[in-house]
Amino acid sequence: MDGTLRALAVAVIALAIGSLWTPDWIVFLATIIIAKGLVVLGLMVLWRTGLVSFGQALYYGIGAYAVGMAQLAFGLRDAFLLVAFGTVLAAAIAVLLGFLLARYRDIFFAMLSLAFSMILYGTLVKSATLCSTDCFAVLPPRFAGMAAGGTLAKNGLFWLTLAAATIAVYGVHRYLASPLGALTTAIRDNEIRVEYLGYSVERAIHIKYVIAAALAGAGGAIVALAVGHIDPDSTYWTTSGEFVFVTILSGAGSALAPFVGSAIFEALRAYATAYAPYSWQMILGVFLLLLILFLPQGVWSLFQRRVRRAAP
Amino acid sequence: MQRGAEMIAWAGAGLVLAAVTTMAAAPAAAQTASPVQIGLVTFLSGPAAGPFGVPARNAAELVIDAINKGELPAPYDNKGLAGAPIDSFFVDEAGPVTKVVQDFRDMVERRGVAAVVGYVSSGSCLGIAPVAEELKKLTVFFDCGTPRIFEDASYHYVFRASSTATIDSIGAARYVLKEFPGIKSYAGLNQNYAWGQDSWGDFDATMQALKPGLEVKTKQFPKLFAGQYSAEISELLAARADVIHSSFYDGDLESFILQAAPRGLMEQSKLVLTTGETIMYRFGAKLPDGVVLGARGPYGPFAHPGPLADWFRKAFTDRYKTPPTYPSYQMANALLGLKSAYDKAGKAKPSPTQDEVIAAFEHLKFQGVGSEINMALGKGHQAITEIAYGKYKFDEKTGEPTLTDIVYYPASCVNPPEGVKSSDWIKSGMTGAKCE
Amino acid sequence: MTALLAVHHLNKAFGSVVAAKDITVTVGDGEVVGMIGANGAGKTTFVNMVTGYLKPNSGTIEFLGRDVTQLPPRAIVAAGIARSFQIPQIFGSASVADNLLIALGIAEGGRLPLWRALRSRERLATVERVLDHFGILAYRDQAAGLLPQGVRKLLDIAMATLRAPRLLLLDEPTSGISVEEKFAIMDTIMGALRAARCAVMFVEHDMDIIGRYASRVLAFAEGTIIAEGAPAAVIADPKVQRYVTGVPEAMRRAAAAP
Amino acid sequence: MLTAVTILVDGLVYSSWLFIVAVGLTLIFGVMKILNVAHGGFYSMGAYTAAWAIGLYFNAGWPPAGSYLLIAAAAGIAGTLLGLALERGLLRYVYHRDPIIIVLITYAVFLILENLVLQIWGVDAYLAYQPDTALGTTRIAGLRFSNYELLLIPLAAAIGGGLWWGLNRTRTGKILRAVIHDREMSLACGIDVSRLYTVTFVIGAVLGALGGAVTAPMISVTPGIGVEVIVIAFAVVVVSGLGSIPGTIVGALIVGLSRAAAVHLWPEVELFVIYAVMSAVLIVRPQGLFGRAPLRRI
Repeated sequence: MDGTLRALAVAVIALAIGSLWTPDWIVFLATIIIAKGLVVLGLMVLWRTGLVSFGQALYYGIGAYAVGMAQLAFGLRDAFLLVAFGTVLAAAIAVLLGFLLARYRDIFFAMLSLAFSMILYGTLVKSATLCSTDCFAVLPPRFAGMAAGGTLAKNGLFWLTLAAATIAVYGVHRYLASPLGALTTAIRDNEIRVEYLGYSVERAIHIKYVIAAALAGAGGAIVALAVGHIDPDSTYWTTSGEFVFVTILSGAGSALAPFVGSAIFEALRAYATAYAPYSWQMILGVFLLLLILFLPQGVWSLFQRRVRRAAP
Repeated sequence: MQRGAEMIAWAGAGLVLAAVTTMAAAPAAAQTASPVQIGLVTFLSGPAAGPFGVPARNAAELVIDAINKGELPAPYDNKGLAGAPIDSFFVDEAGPVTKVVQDFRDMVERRGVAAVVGYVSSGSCLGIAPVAEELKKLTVFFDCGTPRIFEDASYHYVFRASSTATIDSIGAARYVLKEFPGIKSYAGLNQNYAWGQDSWGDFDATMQALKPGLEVKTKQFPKLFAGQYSAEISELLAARADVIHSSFYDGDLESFILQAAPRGLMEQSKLVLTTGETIMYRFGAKLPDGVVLGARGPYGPFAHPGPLADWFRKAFTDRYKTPPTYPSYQMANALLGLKSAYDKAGKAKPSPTQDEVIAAFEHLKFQGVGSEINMALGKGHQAITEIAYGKYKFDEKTGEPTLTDIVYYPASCVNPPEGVKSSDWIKSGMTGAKCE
Repeated sequence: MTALLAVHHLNKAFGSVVAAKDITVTVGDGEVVGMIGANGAGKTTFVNMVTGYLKPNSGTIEFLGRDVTQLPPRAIVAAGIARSFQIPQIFGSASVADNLLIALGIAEGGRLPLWRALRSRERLATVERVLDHFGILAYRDQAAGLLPQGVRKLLDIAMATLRAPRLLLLDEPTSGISVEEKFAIMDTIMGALRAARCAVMFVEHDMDIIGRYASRVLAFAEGTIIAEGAPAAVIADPKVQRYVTGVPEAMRRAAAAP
Repeated sequence: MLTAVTILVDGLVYSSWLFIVAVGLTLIFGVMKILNVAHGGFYSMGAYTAAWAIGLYFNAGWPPAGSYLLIAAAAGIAGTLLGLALERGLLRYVYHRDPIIIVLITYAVFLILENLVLQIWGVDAYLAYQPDTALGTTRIAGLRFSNYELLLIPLAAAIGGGLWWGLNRTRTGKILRAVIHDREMSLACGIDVSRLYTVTFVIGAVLGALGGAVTAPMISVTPGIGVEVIVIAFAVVVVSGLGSIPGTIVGALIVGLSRAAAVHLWPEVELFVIYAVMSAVLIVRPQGLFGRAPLRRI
C-alpha cells in the first residue's frame, strides 16, 4: 500500500471521527471543500492529458439539478441514491458529448465545452419549470431510510462525502497507475506515437472525459444537498473558471492534491471576501499569478520530497 | 511523495483538532447577552453594490448609530434594542448562493450573532431561509422581492420587513390603467432571470385581469448586464406599444435609457420603470419627462413626510451627500422592525430571549420610514406596505428632479389576503382588494 | 516465399503535386528492403500510405492477404505493421523506461485493463531486455526529451518493435546521426530486429548502408519506382545514378572503400 | 420586410461592435498564439478611462467634437500603458510555458485589472452619454437609429482596413505575417521576434481599450462590464478560427446577425444564441471557419 493510499486512510479516519466534535459550520465547509475537490480531481485527469475544460460546470450543474429533479419527479430522498443519480446522469451525458469532444484539443476543447455549459445555463435561466434563477430548493436528504436528525443530520452528508471522495481518490489513483492511466501524459506528449502503438487516442480521451464528468456530477450533487439550494450560476462559465483555477493551484502531482488545493482556495476566498470585500478578486489574481510563476507544479509540489524523474 | 502525502493527512487531522478547539471559544461569544450582535449582509462588490448594497449599508450605519445614541425621533427615541446597544458588522453578499450560505453559517455558528439582517437577491433569500430555520436564528430580509419565500413555505425565524415584488407589478398595472385609460397595447423589457421574468409575469397577468383583451406587442428578455440594447430598442420602436413595462435597474436601466431616449422611444410609448426611482437623482435632465417611476414601496420621493421620514432623509443626505433611495429605506425599516420587536418584548421583561423577540415581531404593526409597516402575511412574518407611482418631471428652474400625478395604493389594494398566493390572487382578478 | 505485403498501383497526389504514381511492390517474409531516392521522391509518402497516416487516392495495400488500404494507423499496427519515424516520435516528458512501459502496456492486447498497475516486475524485466537489445539500457531513467539524437532513434524503433510486428518500416533510421555512428546504430537495429524476426523496409540515403544491410532495393524518383533489385545492380543502374545517387561509379567505389 | 431591415441594421451595428472588441484578441493570438483573457480588463480600463475623461471634458463645457478625439486618446493611452507593462513586465517571462497556463496567467491579470478599476473608480456607475447624443439619429425604415451606433460600422471597417493595410503594405506587417506563418523560420532569419511581440501586444491592447472607450458613451459604465465582454469576444474569435482577421469579420457578422435575428424573431433564445452558433460552427468545422488543421510532420 503506497504513501498516497496510506495518507488517504489516515486523513479519512481523522476527519470522519474528528467531525463528531467539530462545529457545524466547519463540517459544512469541509463538505463543500471535498465535494468541489471531486470536481477538481476530474479536471486533473483531463489536465494530465493536456486538456482544460472551461465548461466543467456543465456536469457540476447537471449533478446539482439531477438531485433537485429526482426529488421533485420521483420523491427520491436518500442521500446516497441522489448522489449516485447525479453521478450517473452526468456520466451518461458525457458519454454522448464525449463522442464529439474527444475530437477536440487545447483551446477548441476548452471553448466547445464552455459553449455547451453556457447553453445549459441559458436553458436553465429561461425555464420557468425549474424556476429560472431562484426557486429551486432541495429538501434535506435521508440516510439509508432514516430521516436525518441529530448527529446524522449534522454529519451524515459529510460522511457520505468522505466515502465518495475515498472511492474517487482510490479509483483515480489506481487508474493513473494503470496502462490506460499512463496514457494521460503520453497523449499530451505525442498522440501520433500512441496511435502507432495501436491505441485510439480518441477512445482514451473519451474515457477520461467521462471520468471527469462523473466526478463533477457527484460534486455538484453533494453541494446541492449541502447548500439545500440550486441555481444556474452553478453552470456559468465563471464557476468552471474557478474549478480550473483550483486545478492549477493543486497541481497534478497526486490524487490527493485537488482536496488540498480546494481547501486552500476556499480558505483564501473566505478570508479575502470577509476582510477585503473590495479587493478579493485582486488577491485571488495575485495569488494565482505567484503560484503559476513560482510553483509551476502546484501546491502539491511543496509536499513532494522526491523530485519526480521526468518533470513535465 | 509518500512522506508528503502523509504530511497532508496529519495536516488534515490537525485542522480538525484546531477546529474543535476554536469551537470551544465560539459558544461563549453566543452567550453574551449585551450588546446585541447583528450581522448585516448586502452587496459590497459587483454590479449590485452601487445601486443597492452601498445605499443600504449607509442606511444601516446611520440608523444603528442613531439607535445606539438614542437620537431617533419618537417612537424610537430610547437607546438600543430593549436597552442593549447594537454591535454590528457587514458581510458581502456577492458570489454564488453556496458562498452566501457559507457566510451565513459562519456568522451564526462561529461569530454567534443574535440576528442577521440583509439580502438583496431573491436567490440569496430563498437559499438562506431554510438554513436560518435549521440554525434557529432570527433573520430579517430587507430588499429581496420574490413572494415565494412565505407563499411556498412558512418560517418561524425568518421575517421580511418590506413588501413582495408583486405589489410593484400590480401597482404599476393599476397606475397605467388609471393614468392612460385609452391604451390598446403594451410591451415588456425585463432582464432574463427570475426577477425580470416574475415582474413581467405579474404585470402582464394584472393587466389582462383588469382589462382583458389588451394586446401584448412584444416581450424582450435581454441577458442580465448585457449593456447593449439597440436591437431590443429597435424591436420596441417597431412594436409601437402604448406602454412599455420594465423592471430594469442599475447599470442596465441607465444604459437602456441612454440608448432609448435619443431614439425617441419615450416619445412614442409610455415607459413604466418599477425601480426607476434609484436613478432619477443621477439622471436629472437626461431622463425624459413623463416616464412613470416606482420605488418598490412608499420610499424616497413617495415617503410620507413626518418626523421620522424627514429626519432620515436629512441625516442621510447630510452624511452621504446624496438622498436615500428605496434600498436605504428598506434597510432602515428592517432595523426599525427589529427594534420594535425587541422593545415590545423588552417591556415584558428585560433582555428578552430570541423566541420572545420573534413572538413580538409576528403580526407587528410598526412605524417605518415613510409609512406604516404591517407584518400581515406569512403568519405574521411578511410585511405589507402601500405602493406609489408617479410621473417624472425635471424642474428646469430649480434643476430638481420631481414627480407629478403621484398615486398611492393602500396595502390592501395590492397585496393578496393571508393564505392566497400572489399569482392565484392576480388571476382571480384580485378579489377583495380594497383600494379606497 | 509468401508475400507479406502486396501493394498494387498506389497513387497519391497533393493538389497538383504527384507524390506517388502507380507504385506496385511486394515484400516477402523476413526480407530486408532498402528504399532510396532523392528528397521528395516519394519514399516517406509511400511509408505513410502503407502505415495509414495518408490515404492513397487509388490502389490497394494488402497485408497477409488482407486489404488494409483504408484502415487507421492503430488498426494497421494491430494487423502487424509497425514503423519508426524520421523525427523520432517519443514521450518526451516520460523516462526511457516509461516510454517502453507504456508501449508494452498497449502492446499487451488492444483493450487495456483499468486496474492492473502498469509498472509490474515482469514488464520492467521485458523493458530492460529490449533496452539491452538496442544497447540503450544506460539511458533507462533519463527523460526521453533530453536524449541525444541517436538514442532517440533507437528508442523510437524499440517502441515500434514491442508489438512483435511482422513488417517494420524505418523512415531514415540514420538521418541526423554522425557518419561514425551510423554503422554501429544500424548494426544494433538490425541485430535487434533479426532477433525479433520480422521483415524490414527502411529509407536510407547512404548507399554504403544500403549496400551493407539491404537484400533488395527500391529506387524512388518523382513518386514512382524507377529501379528494383539487388543493391549492387540498382546502384549501378544509370537511371538511378542520374536521379538518385548522382555520383559517378568510380567516386562511389572510392567512397565505399574502407 | 421592416423586420428584415431592422435585423440587418441592428445586426451590422452589433457585428461591428463585436469586431472592434474582438479584433485585438485575434491579432494577439495570430502572432503570439496567446489567448489573452486580460483583453476584458483592457476593455473595462478603456471604458472607464474614456467615461471619466469625457465627464471632465464636458464639465469644462468644451464642444462635443473634441470628445471623439478624447475617446481615441483615452484608448491609446490606457492600452499602450497596460500593454507595455503586461508584455514587458510579465508575459515575456512566460512565453515558454504551456499555452493553457498562459491563458490562466492572463486570467489572473484580468482579475487584477477588474479590481484595479474598482479601486480607481469605485462602485458607482459612470455616464458619458454626450458623444452619443450629440450626433442625433437617422430614420431607417421608419425607425430612429443612433448615428453614433451606426458610425460603429464604418469605424469597424476602418480598423479592419487599417489592419489589412498594416499587415500587407508595411514592412513590419510583412514581417508579422512571416511570423504568423512560420515562427521558427522567421527566428532563423534573424527577425527580432521579441520586439515584434511587444508591438503586437500593445496594438492588441490598444484595440481592446478602444472597444471599451467606444462603448462607454452607449452604456452606463459599471463594475464587471469586462466579464460579459470577454466570453463574447472569445466566441467570435473561436468561431472565426483563431487568429485570422478576415475570419474575425465573418465570425462577427455571423454572431451579430444571428443575435439580432433572435431578438426580433425569437427573443427566448437571445440568452444563448451566441453559444449555440459557436458550437454549431465548431461541430461543422472543428478548427473554426478560417482555421487550418495542423498536419504534423513526421
